[in-house]
Amino acid sequence: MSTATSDRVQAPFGVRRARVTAAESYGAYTVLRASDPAGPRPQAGQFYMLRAAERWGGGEAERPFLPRAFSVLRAPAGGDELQFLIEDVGPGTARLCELEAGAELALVGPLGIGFSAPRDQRRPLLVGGGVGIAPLAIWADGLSRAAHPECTVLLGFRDAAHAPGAELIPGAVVATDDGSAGHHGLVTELLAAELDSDPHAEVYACGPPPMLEAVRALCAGRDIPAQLALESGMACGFGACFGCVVPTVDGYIRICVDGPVIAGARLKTALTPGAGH
Amino acid sequence: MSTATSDRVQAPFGVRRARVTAAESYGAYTVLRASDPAGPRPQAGQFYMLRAAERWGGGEAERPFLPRAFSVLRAPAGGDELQFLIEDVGPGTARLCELEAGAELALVGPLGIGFSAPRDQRRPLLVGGGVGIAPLAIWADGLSRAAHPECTVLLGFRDAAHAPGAELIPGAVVATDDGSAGHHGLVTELLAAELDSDPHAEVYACGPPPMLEAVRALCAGRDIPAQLALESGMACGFGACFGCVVPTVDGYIRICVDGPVIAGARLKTALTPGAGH
Amino acid sequence: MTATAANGRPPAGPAVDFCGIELAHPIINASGTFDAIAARRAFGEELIARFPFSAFVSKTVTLAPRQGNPPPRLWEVPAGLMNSIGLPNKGLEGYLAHDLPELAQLPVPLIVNVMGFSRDEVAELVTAFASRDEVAALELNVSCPNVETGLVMGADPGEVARLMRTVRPLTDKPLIVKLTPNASDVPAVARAAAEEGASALSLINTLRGMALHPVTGEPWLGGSTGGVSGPAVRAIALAQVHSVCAAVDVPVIAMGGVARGRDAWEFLLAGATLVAVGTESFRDPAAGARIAAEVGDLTAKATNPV
Amino acid sequence: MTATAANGRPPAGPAVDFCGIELAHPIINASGTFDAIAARRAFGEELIARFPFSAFVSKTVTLAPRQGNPPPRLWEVPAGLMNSIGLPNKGLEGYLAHDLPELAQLPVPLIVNVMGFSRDEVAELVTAFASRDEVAALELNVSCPNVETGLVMGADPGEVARLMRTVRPLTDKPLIVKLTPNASDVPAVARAAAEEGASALSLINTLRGMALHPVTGEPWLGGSTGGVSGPAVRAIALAQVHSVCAAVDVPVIAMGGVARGRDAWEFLLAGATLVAVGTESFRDPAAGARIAAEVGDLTAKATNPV
Ligand SMILES: Cc1cc2nc3c(=O)[nH]c(=O)nc-3n(C[C@H](O)[C@H](O)[C@H](O)COP(=O)(O)OP(=O)(O)OC[C@H]3O[C@@H](n4cnc5c(N)ncnc54)[C@H](O)[C@@H]3O)c2cc1C
Ligand SMILES: Cc1cc2nc3c(=O)[nH]c(=O)nc-3n(C[C@H](O)[C@H](O)[C@H](O)COP(=O)(O)OP(=O)(O)OC[C@H]3O[C@@H](n4cnc5c(N)ncnc54)[C@H](O)[C@@H]3O)c2cc1C
Ligand SMILES: Cc1cc2nc3c(=O)[nH]c(=O)nc-3n(C[C@H](O)[C@H](O)[C@H](O)COP(=O)(O)O)c2cc1C
Ligand SMILES: Cc1cc2nc3c(=O)[nH]c(=O)nc-3n(C[C@H](O)[C@H](O)[C@H](O)COP(=O)(O)O)c2cc1C
Ligand code: FES
Ligand code: FES
Repeated sequence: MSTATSDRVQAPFGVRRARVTAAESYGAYTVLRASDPAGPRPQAGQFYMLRAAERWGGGEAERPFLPRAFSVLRAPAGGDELQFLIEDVGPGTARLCELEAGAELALVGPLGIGFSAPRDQRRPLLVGGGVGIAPLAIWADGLSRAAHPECTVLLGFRDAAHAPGAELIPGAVVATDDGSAGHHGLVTELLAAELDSDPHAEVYACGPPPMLEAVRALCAGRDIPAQLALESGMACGFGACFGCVVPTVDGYIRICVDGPVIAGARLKTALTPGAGH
Repeated sequence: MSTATSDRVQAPFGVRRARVTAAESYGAYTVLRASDPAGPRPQAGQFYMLRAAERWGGGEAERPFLPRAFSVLRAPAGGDELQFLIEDVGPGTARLCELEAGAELALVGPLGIGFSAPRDQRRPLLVGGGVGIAPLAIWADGLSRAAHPECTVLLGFRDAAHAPGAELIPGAVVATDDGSAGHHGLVTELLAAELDSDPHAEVYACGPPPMLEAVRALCAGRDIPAQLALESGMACGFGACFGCVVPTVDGYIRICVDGPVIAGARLKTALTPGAGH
Repeated sequence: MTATAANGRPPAGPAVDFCGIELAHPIINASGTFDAIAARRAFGEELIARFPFSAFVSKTVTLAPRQGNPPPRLWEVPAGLMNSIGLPNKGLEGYLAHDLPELAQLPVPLIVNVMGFSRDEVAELVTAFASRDEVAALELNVSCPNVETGLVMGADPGEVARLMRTVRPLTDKPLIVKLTPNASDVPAVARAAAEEGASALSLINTLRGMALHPVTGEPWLGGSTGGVSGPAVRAIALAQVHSVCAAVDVPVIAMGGVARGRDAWEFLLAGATLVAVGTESFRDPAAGARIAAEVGDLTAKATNPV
Repeated sequence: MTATAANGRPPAGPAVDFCGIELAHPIINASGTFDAIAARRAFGEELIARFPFSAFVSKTVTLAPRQGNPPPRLWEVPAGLMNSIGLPNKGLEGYLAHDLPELAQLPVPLIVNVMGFSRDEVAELVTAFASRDEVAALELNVSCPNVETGLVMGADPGEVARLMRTVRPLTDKPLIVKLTPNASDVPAVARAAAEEGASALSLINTLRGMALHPVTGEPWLGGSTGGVSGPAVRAIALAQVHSVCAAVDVPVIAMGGVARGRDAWEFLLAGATLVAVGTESFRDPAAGARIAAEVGDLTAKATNPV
């Protein structure tokens, strides 16, 4: 096997425990903070497979059973803290959202390939939808550290109940579908305007499939490089099950090992059946 | 169907919620108190099928799934409180033992046929082993209310870690297998002595199969009536599954509907494979 | 009437016609998972007033009385149950003398489940019930070896066809053939039964399983092997129900792990006419009524509740 | 060596002889549930240093390359998983060119799992690997329909016998026949394979299942139906392994829902020589090492851990 220098921060082999240090609410979202002394610092766009160390199961329809994938929201340098942003959409996220400080996570990670720096001085444009803002928070931190002056962050939410998620990325411009907070409309409208004003940009996006597809199409039409963080149901997160595939111009790829960040140019569409919710 | 007056306190049809009001430790045992406003007052020897209303599952080996049977420890008249004595022996009892005040039980009951009063002025002799002391507590209360002067209670425990269970029945005589508390030896030795001193007794017993079998044999040998509260694995608790049978002189009976209290005379042995632990 | 009584709300969905029998809703019990006589002892008249099923299916009746298997008879599996009950029953005579009169008092139609160890035995059982007005329909449990051929009747299309040719002429009552899931080609067995006059099919019965004693390592169940049921088998049941509904035109009674209205709804979407609840009744004796109400709401909305 | 490396403790139990291949412990992976090449990208050299299995079984290789089924490919069931992956693979040529050289570097013997849609295809695959020293043994995945006969090879003793007569003469390497659980009489298929020279048998493959889309009610899986695995099927697997071990004298590789040393131990008690871990590796990539260590302790004590 090639032992070429790796294209990712690799995960310790096997599942390990991480203690929850805090659980905070941001509108409809929960931020879980956990201490992961045994793990490395992840890259922006990488994810972890998480489950509660206790009582992972016995929820709705006798689930969950498998671990669930979550982008790292933040992982402050120097420390051992991992932060995750979680939206309760089913039995797995419901269980994670009920964890309190002191509870333990069983996790594997960091996994997958994250975001890469903008090419030829392009300005980074970050576009997030709903819980998809998570990987943009840590990426925005990294960009500002790398001193990218005008890093613009555009975030779209369903309504005012979800908009508080924007507090996680200071300076972000907000749009809501119902106009209850920020711009009344789709975040992709804000993106179009930004690209009109200055097209020398590289777009970083994560969110629901319809939003990602709109971003992909928008950028494809203008030949603007877009790095899309995709989602899909996952069983393993490390390439073992072949379950998380999305179609690309060169066939199906497993987004857990060849993604989750994919160049928009490699996709015919970001609308994958069964991806997200 | 016969609508003859019933031989038991009947249960409301279906599963209902009961809120845990307190969880207390007695050595290795946990006493759960719950408020059951929708249920009737049970009889001594009856039992309930219990499960945690939330997260019943996801424990060791992806269990529990089915509800678990528990004798009522006490059900103070006039109120709506039910008390249960629980020993953690596996995933179901482990889950119940971690419940705290405010959590909810999903329960069905009271179920089964309980103890009946001593015949022709016999003195009641209560013999309990381990967690099997539970149905004897409520029965002792009832007997003293019914003014049976010399109601003797003999309790056997593994060791001093379990002996605190005896505090639940004031005035009980204790024996431990390892002599770390009370009489050093088997509770059935105390029973034999009692029967020698005054055989005009009716014996009420609940405990591990070997103890129950010793009690049965002892009483059978001396023609002393014994009411034995049996255990067995159960799936339903109301006669639906035919899973909880024990062999009697007239064939298998379902102890959830024809018991759990059985006349010793009906049994060839109290040692049923798979019963208890 | 049942559904109303069952939950003090309008009947769960429109009445259902099953082989000419009108039922208040599509939820019945799975054979051997609800003893209405014992339940009446435990719950009293409230059971009758709130009877959870739109028809009652009795536990398998055999020609001769059976004690059933020695204990232990139960083993809990992840998200399910494994049993080796061994079909204890009073036998045909005992059933007719003691159980039938009591079950005839239930507020819903009665379906009697029978099993024979040879075609002649099944024929004798069918004949005995053919003349009983208390009995609305018969369910044939064919998940057992034919003592003459050694073949599990329900696993072999030829066996099932021969059985139906023998018993179909013996009664005008609806004959429901209950299929075993432990077969290579369940739709083929279903087709054979339907072609030879089965009025309906029911599936799935339990899947063959085994457990070992935690201490001794010997088989835990008195019957050595047992049958797995509950949510653990639901996806397997749905695949079999789906393929059987596609293979035959007769009505299908679907079962296997139904615990929520959502589960029953999926079986109806797959083409079933009725859905039977088994193991879930052990967790909630009134599960049938709850599920019937939930299915009623789903039918009304025809949208996904989750 | 593996077991030591795998968990920094003495090898889990004594070395095991499997068809003349010496393995450090009895725990291997189930085909298609661990991609050592992808895992090395995710975990780096620590994967090699702590390799969890005593032999590595590769995902099914077919003659022609396959894209696999359209997504979604996964559905979570109670205590288990249902998949319709559809055997994506680079095809024989791609496997020989790209995967085999990398897998040959693993610290454990390599078992290649192959599937053909006709006897000739299987023969071609077996012949291609017969001459490869990197390959210790071949596993034949017969859970697919023979395009000529339409019969699922693994469900029909005759089909399996004919297949073995065709391929057995083509190699001296151990041939492991992987049985499907979706059959009426699994021991009969096992006997047919053993009589025609199968060196070993492995079971169970996944059980056929189905799920519907929560919103649309259409089949959820891109492949329409899928295969159920995980603890939900363990009791079913144990019954089949037990009956197959009783029916044949060749070694058996048992799998199906193994998540704890206790589970593997039960399969060994039932007569298996090796135990394969599949779905549990998705919950813990190093599950194989944990289970091997637990089995080692159980073998040492030969008592029940619970
Ligand atoms: C790389 C990656 C990063 C992610 N990052 C985040 C994040 O930062 N924050 C966050 O909140 N989420 C994130 N997700 C999504 C998250 O993993 C899912 O929301 C989670 O798995 C849902 O699990 P659940 O049990 O709560 O809900 P589920 O019940 O699994 O429902 C989730 C969706 O799966 C489908 N579904 C329903 N039932 C089943 C079933 N039985 N089997 C399979 N699918 C079913 C439906 O489409 C449903 O909408 C990420 C996903 C990926 C792949
Ligand atoms: C009428 C009655 C009254 C009872 N009263 C009380 C009481 O007052 N207090 C109390 O603490 N207990 C009481 N019990 C016993 C109690 O019901 C059991 O301890 C409980 O069901 C154990 O469940 P578990 O999941 O904790 O343990 P389990 O894992 O179920 O283990 C319990 C025993 O079941 C067997 N077993 C192990 N695995 C399985 C499996 N997968 N499936 C089936 N069996 C298995 C073993 O023999 C084990 O020792 C009573 C039982 C009955 C029938
Ligand atoms: C304890 C138990 C006893 C059963 N007895 C019978 C029976 O006597 N006759 C029969 O045809 N099926 C019997 N079954 C099978 C059920 O009718 C049903 O087919 C199976 O349990 C699947 O449904 P479920 O998952 O909802 O339980 C029994 C099932 C259980 C769990
Ligand atoms: C995602 C997934 C992919 C699988 N792919 C294959 C395969 O390519 N070839 C094969 O023979 N079995 C395959 N299987 C079946 C497994 O090898 C194994 O027989 C089955 O999963 C039961 O074991 P388990 O319960 O431990 O997972 C696959 C199973 C899963 C869950
Ligand atoms: S989640 Fe298993 S391969 Fe990607
Ligand atoms: S526990 Fe089901 S019949 Fe007794």
